Formats: sequence, C-alpha cells, structure tokens
Amino acid sequence: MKPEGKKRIWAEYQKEIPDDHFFYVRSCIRQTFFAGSEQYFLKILREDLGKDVYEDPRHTTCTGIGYHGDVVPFETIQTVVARHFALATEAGYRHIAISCVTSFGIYSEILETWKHFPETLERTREDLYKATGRTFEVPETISHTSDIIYKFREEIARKAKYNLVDAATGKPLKVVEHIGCHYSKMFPKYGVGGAEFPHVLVGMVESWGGDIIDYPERRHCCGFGFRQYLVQANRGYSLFASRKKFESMEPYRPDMIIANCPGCTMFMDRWQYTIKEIDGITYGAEGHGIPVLTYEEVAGLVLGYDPWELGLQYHNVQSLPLLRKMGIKADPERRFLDRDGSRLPEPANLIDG
Amino acid sequence: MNSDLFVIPFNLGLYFILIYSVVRSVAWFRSLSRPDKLRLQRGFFGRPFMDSLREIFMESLLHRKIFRKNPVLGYMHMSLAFGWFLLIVFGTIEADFFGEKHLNPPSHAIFFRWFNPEHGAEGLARIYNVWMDFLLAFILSGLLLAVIKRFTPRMMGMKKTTRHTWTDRLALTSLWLIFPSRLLAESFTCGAHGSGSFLTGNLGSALASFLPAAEIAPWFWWLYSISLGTFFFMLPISRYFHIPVELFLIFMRNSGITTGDRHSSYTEVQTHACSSCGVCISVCQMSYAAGINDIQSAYFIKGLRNDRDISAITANCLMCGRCEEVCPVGIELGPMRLIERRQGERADRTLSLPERYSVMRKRSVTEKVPTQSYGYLVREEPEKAEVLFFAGCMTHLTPSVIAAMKRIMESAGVKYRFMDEKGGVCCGRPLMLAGRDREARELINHNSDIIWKSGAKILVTSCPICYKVFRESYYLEATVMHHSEFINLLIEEGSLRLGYLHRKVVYHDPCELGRGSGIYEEPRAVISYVAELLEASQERSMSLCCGGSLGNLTLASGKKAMIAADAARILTMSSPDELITACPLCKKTFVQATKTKVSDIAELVAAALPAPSKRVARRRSARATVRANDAG
Amino acid sequence: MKTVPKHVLVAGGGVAGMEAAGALAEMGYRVTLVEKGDDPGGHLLQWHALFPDRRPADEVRSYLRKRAGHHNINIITRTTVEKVRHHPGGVRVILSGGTEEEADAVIVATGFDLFDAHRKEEYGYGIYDNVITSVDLEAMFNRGRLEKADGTVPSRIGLIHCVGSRDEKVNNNHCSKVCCVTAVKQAIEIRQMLPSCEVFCFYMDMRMYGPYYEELYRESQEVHNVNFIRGKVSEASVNINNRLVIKVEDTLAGRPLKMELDIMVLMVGMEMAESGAKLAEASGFRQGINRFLESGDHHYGNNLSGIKGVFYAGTCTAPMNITDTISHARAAVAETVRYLKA
Amino acid sequence: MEDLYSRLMQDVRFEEGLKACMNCGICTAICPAAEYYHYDPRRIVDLVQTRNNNIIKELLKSETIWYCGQCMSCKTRCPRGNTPGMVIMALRKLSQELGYFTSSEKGRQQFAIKRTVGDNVLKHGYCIVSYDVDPEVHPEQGPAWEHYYNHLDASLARLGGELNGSEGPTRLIPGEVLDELKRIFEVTGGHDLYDAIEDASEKKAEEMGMEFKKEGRDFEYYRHVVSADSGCHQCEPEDVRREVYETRR
Amino acid sequence: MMSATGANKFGFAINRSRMIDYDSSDRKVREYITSREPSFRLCFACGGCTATCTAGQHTSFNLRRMNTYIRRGEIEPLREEVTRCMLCGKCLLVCPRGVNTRNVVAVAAEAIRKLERNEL
Repeated sequence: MKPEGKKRIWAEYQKEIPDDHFFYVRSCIRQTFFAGSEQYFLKILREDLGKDVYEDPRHTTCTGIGYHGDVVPFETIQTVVARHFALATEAGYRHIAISCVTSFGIYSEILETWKHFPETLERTREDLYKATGRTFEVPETISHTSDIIYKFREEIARKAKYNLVDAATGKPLKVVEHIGCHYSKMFPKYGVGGAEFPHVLVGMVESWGGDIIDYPERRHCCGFGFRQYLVQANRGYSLFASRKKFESMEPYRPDMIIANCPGCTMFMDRWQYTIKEIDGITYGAEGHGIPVLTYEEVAGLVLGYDPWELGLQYHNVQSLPLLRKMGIKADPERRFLDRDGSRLPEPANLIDG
Repeated sequence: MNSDLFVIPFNLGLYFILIYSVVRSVAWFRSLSRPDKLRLQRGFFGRPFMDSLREIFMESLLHRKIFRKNPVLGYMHMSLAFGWFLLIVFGTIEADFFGEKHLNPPSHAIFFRWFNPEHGAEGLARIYNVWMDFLLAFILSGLLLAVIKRFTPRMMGMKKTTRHTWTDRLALTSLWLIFPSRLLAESFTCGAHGSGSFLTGNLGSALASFLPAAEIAPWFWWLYSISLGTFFFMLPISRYFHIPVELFLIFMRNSGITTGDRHSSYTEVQTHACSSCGVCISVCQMSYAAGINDIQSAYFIKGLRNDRDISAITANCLMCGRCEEVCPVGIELGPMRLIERRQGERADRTLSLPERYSVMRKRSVTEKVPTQSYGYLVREEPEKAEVLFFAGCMTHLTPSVIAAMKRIMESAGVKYRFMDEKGGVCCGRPLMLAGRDREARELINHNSDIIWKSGAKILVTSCPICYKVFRESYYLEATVMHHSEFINLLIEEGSLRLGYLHRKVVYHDPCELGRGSGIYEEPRAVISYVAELLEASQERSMSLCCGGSLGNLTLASGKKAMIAADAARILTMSSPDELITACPLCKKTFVQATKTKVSDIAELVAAALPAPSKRVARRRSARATVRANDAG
Repeated sequence: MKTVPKHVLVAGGGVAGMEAAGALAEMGYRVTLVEKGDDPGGHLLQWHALFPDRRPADEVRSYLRKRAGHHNINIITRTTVEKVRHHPGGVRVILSGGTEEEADAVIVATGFDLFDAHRKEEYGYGIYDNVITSVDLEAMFNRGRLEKADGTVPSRIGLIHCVGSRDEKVNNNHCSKVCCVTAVKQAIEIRQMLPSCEVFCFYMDMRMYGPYYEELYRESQEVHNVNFIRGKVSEASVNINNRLVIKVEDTLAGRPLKMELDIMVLMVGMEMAESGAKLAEASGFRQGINRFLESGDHHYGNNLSGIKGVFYAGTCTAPMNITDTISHARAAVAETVRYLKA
Repeated sequence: MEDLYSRLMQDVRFEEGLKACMNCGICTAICPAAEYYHYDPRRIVDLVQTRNNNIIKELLKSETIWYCGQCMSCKTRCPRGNTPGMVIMALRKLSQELGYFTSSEKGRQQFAIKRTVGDNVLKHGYCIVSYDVDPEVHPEQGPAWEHYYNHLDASLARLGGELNGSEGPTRLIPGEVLDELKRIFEVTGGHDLYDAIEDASEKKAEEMGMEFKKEGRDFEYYRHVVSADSGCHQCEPEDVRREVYETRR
Repeated sequence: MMSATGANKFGFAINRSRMIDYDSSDRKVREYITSREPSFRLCFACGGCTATCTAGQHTSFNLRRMNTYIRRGEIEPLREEVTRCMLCGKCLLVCPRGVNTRNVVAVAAEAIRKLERNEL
C-alpha cells in the first residue's frame, strides 16, 4: 500500500466546511439511540471550540427514513427540508450542520436536484408557501457533523487528554472506519475525501493517534437497507451485510469501529449481539466484540469526557477493554444509574470483556 | 527322442479347447433369458439348425461376404478357414482309409505322415497325396496373404487393421507357425523316406540333399504339435476364439435371438465372434474422411472383450450403421454400442472375466447419470385431427422444409394439425442415442399422450430421427410416416398435382431413414415423379453419413465438416443440379459442405407444385390462417 | 531556375508524425518534425510487442526511425507547437520558448495521452502495490520479468478493460478501440510467460474490429485458456494477505462475483493529448465532444482542419491502432501535397 | 393501458437515474441486495429501458423491485451516470400509486412501513421515536436497548436529554409544527401516497381473508405482512421468467 | 462464508450469499469438462444455444448460463440445470464457435455424478 496515493485523492476532494455559525438539525436515529453523541457534539463545539451552533426546537424529522422506505414522496421530503431551510433563513443561518447521514444524503440530493432541475426548486417554494406560508433561501453550505469534527480535529487533538493509542505499549490502536453510504457515495464531492477513500474519519483517527485499517469490505453497506431493517421478515438482509463486514475486518484484529452514520453505528453494534445469539460467534480479540463508536463518542473520549456520560454503556458491545487499553479510568460500576444516582440492575447478555 | 511324445502338446490343447467350448456353451445357454432359451431349443430341432449349417459353410468357411467386399481378403480368409477344414476332413479320411486301423484318435490324422512316412508312393494314395499337398499349398497361399496384410494392409485394399494384444500376438504366431511347421515336418519326413507329392516330396528331397532329414524331422513335428497346442490354449483368450464362437452365434441368430437393450450372453457371444477382420474400419467414414482411427467397431468390440475403459470409443461414433451393414459375422454393432452407452463408464475392471460378464448383465440401465427431469412439461389437450404433422426439433432449424410441407399438404387438401408449431418436445431419439432410455421414455410418454389424444390416423414427420423412434419406441395407433412416404402416398392417391422439374438431382439416403428404417424406395419414387434422379456411387444401404449425426456425442465440429465435405463430394460427382435429402440435419450439414444446392425432398416437391393464381393463393392463405387459428 | 523545396512542419513525433514526415521528405519536401519528448517515437517507445501478431514493437520502431531519419527532415525535440496561424504567405508556427517558424503547411500529429489511471480511484492505482496499467505490464515484458511488487510470482492476473474509456465518470464516453485487443495480446503473453498463472479479462464488449483480432481472441481461449468475464469491475481492495480483491458482476450468470488477484492490470485508454488540446485552443481548431480534434468531414475529409494549410494526422483525431495511424498519416500527406501543388 | 414509461419519466429521479444502460453490471457487482436476494439492478434497468408496458407492469407487481436497500452504491460507479437505486424508487412509488405493490410479498410490506415510520412522522414529527422501539418487537436491539428502553427517563437524563421536553434530543414536537407537517403532506402528495397504500392494503387484506384495522398494528394483516417469508427470494420464479420471455417474444 | 439459517427467535431467516466467490468455488467440474470436451473453452456466450433450445421453450434451462456456472465453479445451480436438457442437439447447429454443446451437457452430468461419488 502506498499512502501517498490516498493523499493525492484526498487533496482532490476538499469540500468547504464553514468555521462557525451552524444551524443544527438532529437525527431521528442518533437522538434515539445515541443521544449522548448529539449532546456532546453540541458541547464540544460550543464549549471546547467556542462555536455558535443554533438549534431551532421547531425543526422536525427530515422524513428521510420514510422517503427511503418509499412511503414519503420526493416532493414531500423536499418541502420538509425546505421548511428547515426556512427556519434557518428566519434565524439568519446559512450553514446547515446535519447530524444524520441519511438526512445529509437527502439534503445533498435535494440541492443537486434543484441545481439540475430548477423547476423542482420553484415547485418546492410554492408548496412550502402554500402549506406553511414560509419562504426560504438555499443555504450556502451543508455539512455533516462529522465534517465539522473533521475540520476541528487538530484542535481537538491539541486539547486531547487521551489518544487512540495503547497506553501500555504506545502503539496506535487499530481502527476500522465505516462511512454511511449516503455520506458521499451519491455525490462524492459532498464528502471529505470523496467516495472511494473518504478522509473524514481517517483524518480524525490519524490526528488522534490511531491507525486506520483498510480491509476488503471497507466500502460495503452496513445493511440498514431501510425497508430491509424496518420490516421484521427482511432483517436477514441487514444482518447479512454487517456480518460480511465483520468477517472481512476480523483478521486485522481491530480495536474498534468508528462510524459517522448513526444507523450504521447502531446496526453494527446490534448485529454483533444477534450473531452471538444465533451463531454463538463473537468477533474481536478474545471474544470481547468490536466496540462500535460514533465519532462524537471518540472525540469525547479523546477530550477526556466520562464514557458513561457519552453513553458508551448503551451499546451492546461494551467498551471496557478499549477504555482500559486507552488508559481511561472508567468505573464499570457507574455504567447504569438511575436519575438519583443509584445503581440500576445491569442488563444481562451484554458483550463485554 | 521318443518319437510319439510330441503329440502331447497337441492332445492337451485339443482336449482343453473341446472341454472349454462345451463348458462355455453350457454357461452361455444357462444365462440366456427364458424366451431365448426356448428359441434356442426350438431352433435346434427345426429349420434354424439347417439354415445355420448352410450359413456356417457359406460364411465361416467360404467367407462369402468378405469375398464380395474384397476378393483378396475373402480368398485369404477362405483359404485359411476352408483349406484347414478340408485338410482336417481329408486328413481324417486319409488316416482312416490308408492308416493301419480305422477310427483313429485325432492326433493320428494330424500327424499322419509321421506315423506313415512311406505312405503314398503309388496308386490311389499317390493321387490322394497330390490332393493333400494341394490343400496345404492352398492354406499356405492364404497365410502368405495374411502375412502381407499384417505388414502392408494397403495391399489388401484395407486402410487400417486392428492392433493386437499380446495374447493375440502369441495366438497369431502359433497359428502362423502351424502350417509352415507342418510343411517342413512332412517335407523332412518325406525327404528321409523318399515319399511325398509335389510340395512335400520335392521340398523334402531338396532339403534331404544337404541336410540330415531324418534327424531334423522330429524337431519340426514337435514345433507343429506345440504350435497347434499353443493355438488351442490361446484360443479362449485371443481374438481367434471367434472361430468356434461364430458357429454358436450363427445358430443363436438363426434361432431368432436379438441383441436387445442390455448385455446378455448373446452380446457376449457377439463380442467373441468378432474376428477383428477390419472390414468395419475400412467402411468407416470417421476413419477415411476424418482420420479418426481408434474408435471403429473392431476396436469397440475388442475393448469390450478385454474390458478396457471404452467410454470414449463408445461415445465417438456416428451410429450411421455402415459397419453393421458390412460385418461378415453379422454382429449387431449399433445396438451393442447403445448398450454400452447406457452403461456409462465401466468401473468394474478388477473382476474376473466370468464375474465381469455377470455384473455387466445385472447392471441397471438407469444408474448412469443424474436423472433427467422433465417435470416442467405441461400436459397438452390437442385438437382432433386426421393427420398430425410433427416437424421435429431439427426441422425447426430449416423453416423452408416446414413451409414446403405446409404447401404440399394444403395443396393436397390434407386436414392436418401441426403438432409442434410453437415448438414441441423432443422425440426422445437423441436421448436414446446417448444411452438414456429412461429419460427418453419421459419425452416419449409426453408426445404419445398428445398423439393419442389427437386421434390422428397418420403421424407425419419431417425428421428421420423422429421417424425412427416414433416407429420403434412409441406405442401408437396412428401410422407413422416420414414425409417422403406421405408425399408418395399423396401422389399415388392422386391428390397432388405436380409439374415436372427439368432438373437432375441426386438423392442422399439419411442414415436413420435408409439403413435405420429401410425406407429407400418411396423417396426415389417421389423424386422420379418430379425430376430426373441420378445414381450415386454409394447409396441405399451403403449410403454415406452426412457427418452431422446426433449419434456421435463427442465428434468435433471440424471433423464433422470433413466427413460432410467428403460425403458431399462423392454424392455430387455426377454434377447434379441439386442434392436432395430427406433429413433436416443432413440438409443443414450438407449446405455447409458443398456449393451444389441442397434441398429437402419436400422442398423439391413443393417447387413442382403449380404456382397458385393470386385469387387462389389469397383464399388459401385465408384458409391457412383459419386453420392456424384453430390449431392455436 | 531551381525551385526552393516547400517546407512542411509536422507537430508531433509519434507514429503519425514520423510517417508523415518521412513520406513528405521522400517526395522532396523540406520537413521540420517537432517532438515534445527527448526522442521521436511516441507511445510506441513503451511497447514490447504489437497485436495481433505479437511482432516485436522494435520492428515498427526501426521502420519509423529510418523513415524519420531522411536528410530532408529536421527534427526538433523537447519542443511543442504552441500555436499555428494561417496567413497569405503560409503558416506561422509558434513553438514553445517563443521561437517562430514559417512553413508552407503544417501537419498536426499531436497524438493522444494515455488515461491517467489514478483517476479511477476505486481501482486503487497508486495506492495498492499490485495495481498496474497495461503500459506498466509492457515494461515488465520488456524487462522479461513478470512479478508482483514484492518480487513473487503471480498466480492469477486480471486485466480490466475500458479503464478510462466508455466511462462518463471520468468524462470519456468514447471507446479507445485498441484496449480490447491489447488485453487479449497481453493475456496470451502472460500465459506464455507463466503457464501456471490464471488470466482473466473483465470486459463489457469484446471489440475485435481489426483483421485477425477476432482470431487472436479465439486463440486466446482455445490455445491459451484465457478466461473472460463479462462485467465491469466495480472496485478493488486489498486483503490481509496483500492480495487484491475485486468485485464484479458476472453478467452472464447474473450474479455478483468476488475474486482475488495477484496483479490487476488496468487497460488504460486514449484521451486527447494535453499538448494537442492546448494547441487546438490557441489555434482555433474545433474539438469534438470527446475532445479529439474534429476534422472537416468525418467521412471524406478527416485530415482537414478547416484552416488552410493545416492538416491532421493520427490519433489527435480519434483513437486508432498503428496500421490506421500510418494510413491516416499518409492520407494527410496526400492532402498536404495536393494543397501545396494547388 | 396508460404508458407506464412516460409516467415514470414524470418522476425526476427516474429521469436523472436512467439515461442509457450498457449492461456492464458494475452496479450489481457491489450491490448488497444482489448478493442476498435474487436481484440484479442491471437487469431491472435493462427491462425498464425496453419501455415495454407489459414488462414494466410485471416489474411493478414483482418481488424484485423491493429488494434494493437504497444504499446508492450503484450511483457512485455507473459509467453511464445512471442510478439504478433511483429508478427503483420511482418504480416503487408508481407501484404503490397503482396499487400493484400488494401483488408481491415484499411489496405488501409497504403497509407496515406506512403504519410505523409513516404514521410516526405525522404523529410525533420523527421517523423513529424511542418509546416506539419496543424490545418485544425488536429483540435484535439487544440488552443495552432493553435496559435503555425500560429506564427511558433516567437514561436520557444521564445523557443530558429530556423525554418529550421542549428542547434537546427526543424533545416533543409542538402541535403547530405537526400541523405544518400535515399541510406539507397534503400539498405535496404525501397524504395521497399514504391513502393509496392504505386502500390497496385493505383491499388485499379482504382478498386474503385477513382481519384489517384502520389504525394501529394489532391485527392479522399487519402481523402477516411484517413476518411473512415465502423463502423464495433467492431464486427466479419460473412463471415470472416465462412471462417476461413471452412478453418479449 | 455464510451459512443459511432458518427463521430464528428474532423472527427472520438469513439467506445464503449469492455472490460467486471464485476463490472458494470448486473448479474440478470445469477441469473435467474442459479435458473431456475441449471445445467448451470456445464459448463466447452469444446465447445462440439458449435461443434455439427446445427445453428452453418449456423451462428456464439456459445452456449459456450453465456454461458460465461451470466456468466459475458454481456447481449447485448446475445440478438441476443439467437435468433439464433433452439432448436434442439443436444448439450444436447454431453455435458459431463450434462448441460441442450437447456433449458439454452430457459430460457435465457425468462430472456431477462423479463429484457425488468422490471420483473427480
């Protein structure tokens, strides 16, 4: 492998990521399953980096899962997204920060469609006005929140309390990156580093001391497949795709998986549990499983935040061995607490070392 | 040296072969099926026995068939077989008549000269001696030819001869030594005693003039006896076993036993009855047109006899039937090959000879390949029709033949239904040719069902491959006709009005129609009705295969083309305007092989139909449409 | 009075340029051959053997060298033609470095550039050690050693057709014509060099348009047992054993297929030469949608530039094989001579 | 019958997604669905490109258009700039509009998606809400989720959120916002599509003799569509092949 | 790589991979057929055989695709395919490369039988 080849490609896909003043839109999946990630994204940006991130409580789902589940028409989702643009316009923001990769893909698709078929933009303006009386301006930039963390990765590295290295040996951790399909496969220029060798997570991992593993099924979909997961009978598809990835990465003995898509994070975590239940197979060194972390969680760990405040315990694959390896002292006893701080009974069957 | 001891090798050999033959015959008889046993028993006391004797005399001794094909080869075989026979007969008479006593043991006749060295000096014996010398010379002349054939087969008009196993070689050597050693033994004996006739006498005195004849003679009597003994011992395990077995075969055949579809003692007898004469090799187009010289029937039978893996040989045959046509022993080579194809490869090569045959006989016909499955075929409900026309798979590749048949039948006012107009099901013959009868039966049942349900009285097909299987393997009420027969019938009935085409044509007998089904005259009658029919140098039962045969599973396309080119060249030697065949496969094959126009007999007849006036044509096509709609 | 021979400048010293220059020189014209590289010869310099007969490329090279070595030819190397302009007295030519030349006619033979395989990112050229181009493979043939980057002997090689051709994603919708037959030729050469090495060609259509091409294709199957899989390779990656893993649809089976390769050869196509494109832009030559030079008439005037005294020869107009390039150059010479004599 | 191809061409995604296909198979090569189902996006695009009404109708009724997981990997690579995934989306939409989707097992599942994600959007303003992901129905979510779900308030609070609060993750979407969403659905045809799915599904339920309810998920037809699996999704059904063959002939 | 699993407690089944994994496929059948019928190599997948096929008019039997399966070492789909042919031989007459198509089927059937008996 010649690393200079990848650098050459990364150099060609440098998208514009704004410095400040973001209009934040949440992700249905991330806020439901990884609420800590969204909270810490805002916290890191606002508190650690001192950025202005605005969230309008009136923004809703983009309806993206419904759209890719084929029950929501394109015209409808365009108008829903246009409503978010209207909220941003009303608040005076021109840069959208999108938490969800499905949403990010939809925003990109809509912007591209409007570019190629201007009549669709006009129709959307009309529809939105007819439905809500709102008007909007097309935002200047859209960024996925991982783009923004990527942009400030060196700053985070400078403030790092922990690095992605084995604290005992000083060797870099072996990290598998997984990019949500809709991040840049549809429109390579919207992604940092393009579609084939995206740099968005690689950049973070390398800045924070880790090593990226390039394994054969690196680009393969996690298997969400929208209707393929949403309908019980189809879930084999979803599991099948993730399992293909695990088996491909397994020989490299990765310490963790980092993903920028909330869905992928969830599936790759959940399916490890399911595979263990069905086939009795646990991936990862000594059967500890391979922890699947969001980039916000990784950034949070690097900045020294409490892993249990980040929500690592709500993954089926627990990160205890990883935390130990990184030298992070985290008390396993304090994982599952009630509102009053008292310990809750620990769930059985978690994958932990 | 005790002079009488030398008869021991001969006696041992003779009694061995006699006992062996009896035992083997009994074994064969016992393993026959019940009906075949009955046939044989009935045959023994009836005409078949007499017929067999006649045939044995004509074929096994005189070799009449080989004589007809190739006089030199015939003479060779005749001189050896008939000559030896006469030598034994007249030797026995000589011993009984001129010897010390009558009813001598066989050795006495065989070694008569040794026991009677002075015999034949005068009178009748002297003349008899001339006769005996003549017989010996007769045999020796044949032997000379055999030696020449062995080393230069071309001189005998044969392109190839079969290769020998070591047992064959040993047997052959001993056979070849018998008569020269007898000649020398007798000559030395005669030389020592001043007896003998023109051959033995003269040679003997010449040899005695410079050699101690009396001392040398016993050595040659020993050689003579050992040669005979060795030959008898080698007989069952060499190709010369055919000599006794052929007699048995002739009798079995004349009793009405046929090959059938699996191995039996009859196939075993046939296997041993082959003399490897090689006639099959020289008529095989695979040999002389395509240069393939290791698959002919003689090799096939030899492989079978020696239980070699002959699956490649078995598959690589056109199944044209030319070899069977000329086989002097009358072995049913086609059915034999099909049996082997049904068996697949032969896996039991570790067994002893008798075990092997018993295994072969028991082996199931269907175990060969993954079972074909035509469960996907949907039963059809055909419309009723007097005449059912089945074009056949191959004919669908020659749509002009179908069009011609439609025109002919419409012109004759035949009410027919086109059974496979929208693509039918294969007739099953190609599967049978591949040795897969059980699977073929599935297709046969499917088609039979349609034919029966249609209530047709006549089933017409354009493809001789289908024709053969319809006739032989379908149980139908309908009369099966090849379209050449059917057209002939229409002409004879007077329902076809035909013009005369001023064309010279040559007719090619398709294998499955001619040799396969015996249809030679009807196509010729039809052709002669509409055009001038030229003769071809090889026709009717010796017609050439076009090379496109479905009988051959493995032949490469290039080789097929070579056979086709050669056949087309021979067929078109008389420069006909058109080469007519009656098989779509032959047509497609010949079209690639010759510049001469190739047509099916139906196309020729259709060309002789009066051109319809426009009004009639319109009406006709309207009628045809209605019919087609009805059929659909 | 002895007339001064007319002067023709040939822009580009590849196959077309050398042939055109040679033909003109032979007819007595004074020729200036401008070549951007160190030596004339063009892409042919990189080739080891030629399709369809696998003759050594050197045979054609020496023919062309002899042709261009004529005493009427003045070869200027390391120079490009920047601009040409017709004026009543002839054609003014501006060369790189600013020097000007005056000619009676100009033949543009700026040729093609090979597609830069880096641009097909998903194949990992320049990233994965054993992803090479057809030119790299030809260099291996020249060295007489066919091996992986680590020096081991490959046991399976895949040749990927249409890299940079027929691909909207890299802005090339045209077919480069010669890659299919090159792949077949190289596949045979691999099989001959390493009989135990499996060779697979991944193709979309086998465009065997030239004489003996189809026969070569047949030979590759029949004699050399080269395998063909119909499908465009989608991506390549490397597994833990440092073998390439490719994904393709076996479109004839209608199923996706995965295969490990030791070496993956990208059959890079032809694009309009950068230098030619610059010249065209400066001089006002028309370029087609495939960016190659668009001639006066596609059927009967494909050497004509539309500018008086300027003619096109060879692959600056379209992808071509050597045979066609030489013919095209000769036709350009005929057009030039007709123009000069008029 | 109306021209289905022109109807598809009205969908901007279709127009964008299909220009001309040369059957190179690059899409199928990396398609997760092609590896799992009897599915070949190349073939679907090729069939659509025939513009044959019968073929397109067969597709709209078939299982095959429902196999795609919309990862859109096909878009990245296509050398002709097509997007089979988008062609599929257009086909699926038309299949639902025309009610053909209930002809196939996988198509009928659209009803379940409408009753879950579809209803969620208008009811809660989210496609997915935590209190709707019942571990009973989603055992594959595993113990971590079960724990989270059973202690929703506490868990969310730990991560700095408030269930149905006024801001932050899983905040309550105000009624007036939901009204805006509903109006958008009315104006842009979202409601029509919902209705089309509901109507055709109800009809199908009746045809199949299954219990059907106008709301919720606790009835036979719903349970059937989410769990039915004929097991015949890996091989080409003979009858489908024959029909396509006949139509082409 | 992946085994098919029946419906489990999670309420769904998992299919086998349909991907042809060339490196784990069994090429013995291909080698057997190529050695017995060398013309097999010559197929360039024009589909003429399939277009004319008698059996193909009644079922999905597809010789062209079968040949592809053989080449890729995919034996499972072959097992059933090979039993559908009627050996009528029409394909032989249309093959532009002179492949002995009929024998390919016959030899393929033989190869599969041998494979089952562990004789390959």
